[in-house]
Amino acid sequence: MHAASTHLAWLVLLPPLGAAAGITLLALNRPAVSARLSIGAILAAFGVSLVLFTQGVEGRTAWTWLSIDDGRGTFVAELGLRLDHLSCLMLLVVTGVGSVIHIYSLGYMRGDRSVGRYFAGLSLFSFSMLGIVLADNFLMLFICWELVGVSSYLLIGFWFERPAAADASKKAFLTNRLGDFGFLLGIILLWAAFGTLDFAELEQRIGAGTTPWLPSLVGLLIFCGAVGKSAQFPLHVWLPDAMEGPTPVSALIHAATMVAAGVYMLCRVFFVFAAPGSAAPDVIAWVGGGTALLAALIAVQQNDIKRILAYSTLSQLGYMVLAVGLAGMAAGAHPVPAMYHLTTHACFKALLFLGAGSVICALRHEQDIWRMGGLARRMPITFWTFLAATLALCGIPPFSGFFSKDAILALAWERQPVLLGLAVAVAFLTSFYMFRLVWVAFLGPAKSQAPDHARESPAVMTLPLLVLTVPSVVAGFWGIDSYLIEHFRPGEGLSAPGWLGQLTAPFHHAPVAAFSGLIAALLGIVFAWRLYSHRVQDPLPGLLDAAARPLRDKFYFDEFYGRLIAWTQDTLARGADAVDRWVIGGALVKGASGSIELCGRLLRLVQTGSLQTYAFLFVLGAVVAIVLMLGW
Amino acid sequence: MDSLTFIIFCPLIGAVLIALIPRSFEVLFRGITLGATGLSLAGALWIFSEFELGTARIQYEELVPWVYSLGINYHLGVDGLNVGLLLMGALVAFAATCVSSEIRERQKEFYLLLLLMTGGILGAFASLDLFFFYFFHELALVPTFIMIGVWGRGANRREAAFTITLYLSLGALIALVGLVALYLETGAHTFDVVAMTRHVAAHPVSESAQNIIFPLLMIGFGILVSLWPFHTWAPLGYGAAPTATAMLHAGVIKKFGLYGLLRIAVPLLPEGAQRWVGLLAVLCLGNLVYCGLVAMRQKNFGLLIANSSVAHMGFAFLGIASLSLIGVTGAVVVMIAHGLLAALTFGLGGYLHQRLGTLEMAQMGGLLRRLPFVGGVLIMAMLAGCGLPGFANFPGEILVLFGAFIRHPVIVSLAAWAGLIIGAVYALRAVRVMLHGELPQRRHDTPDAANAWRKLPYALLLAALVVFGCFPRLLTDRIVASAQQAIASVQGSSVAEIQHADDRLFGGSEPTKASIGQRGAFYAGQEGIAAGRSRRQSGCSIRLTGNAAHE
Amino acid sequence: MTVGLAHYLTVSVVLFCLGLLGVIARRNVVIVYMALELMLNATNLALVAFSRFNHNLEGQVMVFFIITVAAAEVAVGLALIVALYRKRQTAHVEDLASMRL
Amino acid sequence: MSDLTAIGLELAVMVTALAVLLLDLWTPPEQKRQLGYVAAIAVGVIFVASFAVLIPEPRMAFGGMYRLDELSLYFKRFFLLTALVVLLMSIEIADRIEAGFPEYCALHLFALTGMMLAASAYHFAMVFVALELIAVTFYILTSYQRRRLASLEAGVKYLVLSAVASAFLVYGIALVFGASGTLDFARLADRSNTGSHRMLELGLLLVFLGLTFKLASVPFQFWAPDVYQGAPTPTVAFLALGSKAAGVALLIRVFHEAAPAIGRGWHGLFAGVSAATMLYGVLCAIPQRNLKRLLGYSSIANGGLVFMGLSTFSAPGLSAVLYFLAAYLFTLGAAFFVLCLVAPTAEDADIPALTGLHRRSPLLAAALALSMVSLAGIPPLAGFFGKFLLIKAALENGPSWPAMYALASVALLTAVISISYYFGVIRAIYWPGETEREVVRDPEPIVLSGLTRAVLWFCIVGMLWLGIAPDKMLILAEHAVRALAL
Repeated sequence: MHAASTHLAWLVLLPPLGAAAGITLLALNRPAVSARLSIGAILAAFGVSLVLFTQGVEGRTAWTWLSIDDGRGTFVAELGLRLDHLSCLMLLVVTGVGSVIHIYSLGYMRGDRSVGRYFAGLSLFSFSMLGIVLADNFLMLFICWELVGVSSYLLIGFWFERPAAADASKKAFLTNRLGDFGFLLGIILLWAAFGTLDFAELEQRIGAGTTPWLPSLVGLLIFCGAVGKSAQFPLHVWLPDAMEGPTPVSALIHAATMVAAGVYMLCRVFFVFAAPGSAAPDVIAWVGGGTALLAALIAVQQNDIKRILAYSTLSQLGYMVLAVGLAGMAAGAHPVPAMYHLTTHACFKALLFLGAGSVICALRHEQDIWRMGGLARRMPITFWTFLAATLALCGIPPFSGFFSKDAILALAWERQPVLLGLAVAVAFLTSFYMFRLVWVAFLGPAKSQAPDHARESPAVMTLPLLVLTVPSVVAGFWGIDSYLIEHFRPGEGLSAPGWLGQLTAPFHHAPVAAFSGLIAALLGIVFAWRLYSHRVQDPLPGLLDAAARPLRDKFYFDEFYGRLIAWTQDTLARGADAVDRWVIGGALVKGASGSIELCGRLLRLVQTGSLQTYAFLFVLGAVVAIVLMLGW
Repeated sequence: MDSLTFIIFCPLIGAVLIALIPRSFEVLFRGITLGATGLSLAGALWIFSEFELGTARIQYEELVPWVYSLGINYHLGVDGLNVGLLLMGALVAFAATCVSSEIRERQKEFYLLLLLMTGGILGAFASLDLFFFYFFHELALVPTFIMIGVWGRGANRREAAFTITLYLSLGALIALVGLVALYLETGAHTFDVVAMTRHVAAHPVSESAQNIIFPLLMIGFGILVSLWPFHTWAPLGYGAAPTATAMLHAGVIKKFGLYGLLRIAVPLLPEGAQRWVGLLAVLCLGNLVYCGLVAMRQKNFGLLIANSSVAHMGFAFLGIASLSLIGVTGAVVVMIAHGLLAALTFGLGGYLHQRLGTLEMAQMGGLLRRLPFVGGVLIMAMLAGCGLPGFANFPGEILVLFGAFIRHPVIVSLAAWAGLIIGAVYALRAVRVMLHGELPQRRHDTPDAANAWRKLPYALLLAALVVFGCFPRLLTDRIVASAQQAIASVQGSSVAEIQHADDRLFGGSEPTKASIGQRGAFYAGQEGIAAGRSRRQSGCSIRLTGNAAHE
Repeated sequence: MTVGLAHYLTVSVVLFCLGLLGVIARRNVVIVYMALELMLNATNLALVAFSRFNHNLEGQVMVFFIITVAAAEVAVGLALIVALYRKRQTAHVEDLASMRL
Repeated sequence: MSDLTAIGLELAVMVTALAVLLLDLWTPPEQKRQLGYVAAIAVGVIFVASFAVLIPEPRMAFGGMYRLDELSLYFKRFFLLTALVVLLMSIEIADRIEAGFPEYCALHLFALTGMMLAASAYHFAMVFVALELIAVTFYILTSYQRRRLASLEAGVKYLVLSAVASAFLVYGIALVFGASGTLDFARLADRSNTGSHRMLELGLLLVFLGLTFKLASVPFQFWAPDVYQGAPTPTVAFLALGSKAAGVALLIRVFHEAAPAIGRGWHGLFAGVSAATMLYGVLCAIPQRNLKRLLGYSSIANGGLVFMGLSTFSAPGLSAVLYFLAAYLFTLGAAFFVLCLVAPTAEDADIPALTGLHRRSPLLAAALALSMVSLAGIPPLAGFFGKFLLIKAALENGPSWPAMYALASVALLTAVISISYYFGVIRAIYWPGETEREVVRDPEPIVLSGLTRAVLWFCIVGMLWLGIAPDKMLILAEHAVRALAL
């Protein structure tokens, strides 16, 4: 549309990078400066994103980062920015939620001695996340993919002196790397097969048809990246631990944006999975559904407020991945439900985390919900915003979550009824554990001394809560889905019925899905009310008996992986080390040098010092020479 | 004096100066060394920036006949392959001088040897004559030995010094035999690489000779680069070496073997290369995976980074083994990036050793609180080491992986595993154990790098890593044309092989075949141009058409 | 039976080997010297015989050189023995093995 | 008269020797040392004068017994320069030479004459006389410190074994004479080319075996460490350089000129001897802790290298040998000079005793270290280029005779192993001591005279020159080899 204004996209990307670099180089020890730089940068990015969004700018702009033409298909790595509906929407989400959280951090991190480092990390994250959003080719995507990974690493380990935080950051990074391994292989394979990494060109070439096994393999490998980043089973273990980071970080990175990057990426490169005959979508759908269920089950028995939210995030990410998989199962479909849910989820999950942060701050870093209670009166703003977000998460109309979740359920109904059942079960569990949290922490009686001194957080923290409440509640009426459909199917998504029409549309469109989801959610609330409204201790372990333990212990995944790593990688490493020490370094190298020295020591015994020995040996040598040379 | 001679002789003249100045003027030694390496660095920077892009021509050429009867010339020059290496070498040398303020005794000898090493390795990179190439490299051998013995650390430094010296001499001598055999086999009666290359283009070395000389060079140079299983000298030696020596050796001198493979072995022995790179690729896994695993088990930070530096060499080998333009370019980038990175990590290791008196990781913890600068740089170095974008290693490793995939898909997969996961495991473990966690009581007074002068070497190296990482075209634009020339002779025969590999990978479906067919046609065109040049290559194009007929 | 070249040579070889045996086996340095002289004289015998049978005087000239050199050798050798005897009161070969390995 | 001009250089040396002996009579004891300078200056002058000798084409003298050509001139210059260094070395230890220092110098000059004659010998009688002149003077020289038992023991061993070798040689000569009827090289070359004769071959083999003694190579290498340990250091240097080079010169003469056909047929023998010698020298040297003995083994190993060059029977091989000898001159010159100064007796030459040398005298330390590096064959020093040429020559011969590849790999292997003990010396010089004994030793500085410094610098510069700018010397060596008409 506006060719020149596509360059504006750089203005989204560069301020956070500048802020990160500037803080690192100049303002690491100046909290106020660093905060201003960082917040200014994200606000600037938000402003530009808003302009891009409202102007409807589309197109691409690129800067060649690396380019080698070896005759075998040029290897071009461009930092290419692509502006379209998908990226513009995501830009808004990232910069919008990001801005709010940046400002919130100002209050939350007040008084910490490393604020500069914090904001540097946050800005670096913003930059790389925006890079993922804008990327128009796989290599740039991968670069930013790695960079969000590392900023997540730095921020989880922000309080590096706490062993738990340090371990969690390491775990997060390594687990992500496992996914990235597959991702990178997928990218290389794509390049080797099609000679390009550009999304648009790849879409064309894949569309032209390939060998049958290639899309499945590539699709699965690419999906590995999403499994890592979006914490899907079996690489989901890092996300709950990542809650060791500061709460705003959890809100921004581990709830709203970065973990959603996996889903965004799947939508962005949907053409890879949409190739006919690919087996990838089934796997994706089942992995997503499985993760959703698994995480929801675990969340039921968690007691740490942030961990509950973390498992909830996992579960919702599972939903989105499920949606992508479902979309890919039939030809010509589009992953709009996944993106839709991503958008609304970003708002209400960020809100939930910020609310949790507010509680944690008020309780002086108490995170156990069984030591809270009665907070609704003491922290009204926090409570009401939290409740709104919870309702959105549970999918109660007319909150935003209802619409996006319903879109997924409808899709499941269309494609794979078994998965619909699974999704509905997750919806039930979701509202159950969320209202368990609400009742135990906010409504029920105080369970310790901690809540007695709780006071509402300052405005710098509550204002962001209020700001985020707006989209959490009403985003369902903004026509996000039709805006997105416009991306995948230009010209199809323009019809926008009125408010009421939008509210009832799900029930017309796929009544079974809509009603079952709604009923499940309500049932969950009722169950939670019955079980938890007045308890000071969790009754569930008593009720479920032995079944509750695996839930509480997260199905023993950490233990299992610990063993697995100990058995495989550590054994390998120990073996390699032993071989290095004893076989190569010892037997071969030392053996060679030792045996040579031994030869020397033996040989020089000939030097007896007696001249007659020498003469004799000489004569012997002479005789040998004569016999050898003349054959006598 | 011409610019390259200037770069090489600055350190050597500095060394002579130091030798002549009496011991009592202790202040001067460091100053002279800083000045000499600084001048070299300035010269290298100048050449790097003035370097004309897009051509494989030798620039800044200097040629002085040296030994007529053997055809040895004092022949210097830069092209894309070595211009970056030269800059990297000068930079590392300067940084190594900066960190050497830890040396308190026998400064005269120390700086003299340091300058000797520097001059030698810069000379080796700038030389275009086999003899001088080898000659300059060997200048570093004795200084390394003495430095480890006198200023080294650890109880086993004696064993380390002898092991490294013997191992490196073995490698160098095997390579020397290869080089002499090459000289004799080409029949060009010259050691001048440029003249030899020209001669070989017209009269290729017989295939049987290539098949013998290439492995000689591969093993010989491989030992110098710590190719698995000839790598054990490296951790041992670097663990015991003083900081500056380890920086120069692991960073710069080690790249000599790789450079030799690229400059000499591959272009002059294309058929030998074709035949042997398979083995090279397998061995490089030994570096990447095996040494990575070994690094995971290390409890001493010095040994950890030493093993990791060995492991990283695998990428460079893999790039060379790809025999593709992308892979070879990547290998050169990896060489430069790893040089900077190794120097940085060894420099930081030296700093920690100086401050803490030990590098046992169990005795550290939480140091980031006390050492925000050094710790921060160390974290970045470790992240750079596991291939994080933004640092120069990333573009190099990516290029290598992409470039090598068609020829060695399985090996690339394993290499990616090693680079992404094993590398991250030990790097992050080191950060976790040393910098994160609680600070032990007795470490409460550990000082950070106090002033700008102390920070300079680390900042310089890190900045170079970041600049090349963010703007890799600074390197690749210089490298590509020369890399193309280096593998031009191989590519003729490799077209058919790649075609074959392509079919193996994607064979079957029509469209893919069609696209490859197009590429094949492209090659055929290239082939046509080159066909007249030599019989060997036309033989290849026959193979190519045969392949097509088979399909 | 006429005495031919072969006979001379046989004697010469036998002498040479005897000398060699003496050098290797005898313990007294003086006797070792005598054995050495024996070897040289074996050579002289051979040379003279060859000269005779080749009708060429060159060999005989050579013999004179050898005799002279042998004399010089023995002179030096005996002086050495004297010095050694003064120092160690022994002239036995087996006592001359302080430097070894 | 023309015969006398042909041997002008030898005559000059001889006259100098006699003059020194005569002057000794009128020199007061405290000034006897000065006669050393006289001898050294004279040798220096003769060395310079030797460059004035121009030989457009080879000249024969004394009825064909003596041949003056570029090859012999190269060797003569080598011997003269060696003698110069050795004489200067002797002056350093003049006060340790108990019996007659001027005679000591004069004896060296006689030996020098013998070597110079050997380089020109073109007749077996000349070979024998020259060799015996060398040998007999060395009997005296090795045992010159007659108050030291070690010196006497070395003398006796050297005498007996050398005499055995001479006996073999001379018996070989007799057989050659018997088989060919001549002792003249030129005539022998004519006759031996006509066909192989078993007795001739046996004779030449015995000559060969006799000469292996001079080169301290298998099977006659055993004497070297013992004699090197016991003899006065300058004498050892002369043995290691001069006497060995004389053997090389004769091997070249006999097997490349007198009987080239047989010699060429025996390249297997040369190669075998070469490999065995290198391995023996290197392996035995590994555990060695005494520097003089170490140099003995090292000299054996280097003899093996020389044999490798000889076994190529090619011009590049021989010029490599000549170059190697020149490199060896500067290298060993420096090493033995330092030894003279730091280790008055053999017992002091223990390698651990060198600890702290770099503090006692940096120049001595540097000279010794550089010579070890050069011996180890590492650039930028002379030894490297020498080895490089030898290995190149061997590989060059590979295509026609693949065993040369094996020989080259043995050379390679031994070169690597040898680094371990050469660097052991460097370690002792520069590294801080490890054991108590080594640390405590008080670093009393060694004061060097100006002349000493000059000689050391001369050797260092020589090593560097031959290592860095080998062109000139290589041209000389190639020129010398061209006289052989290979």
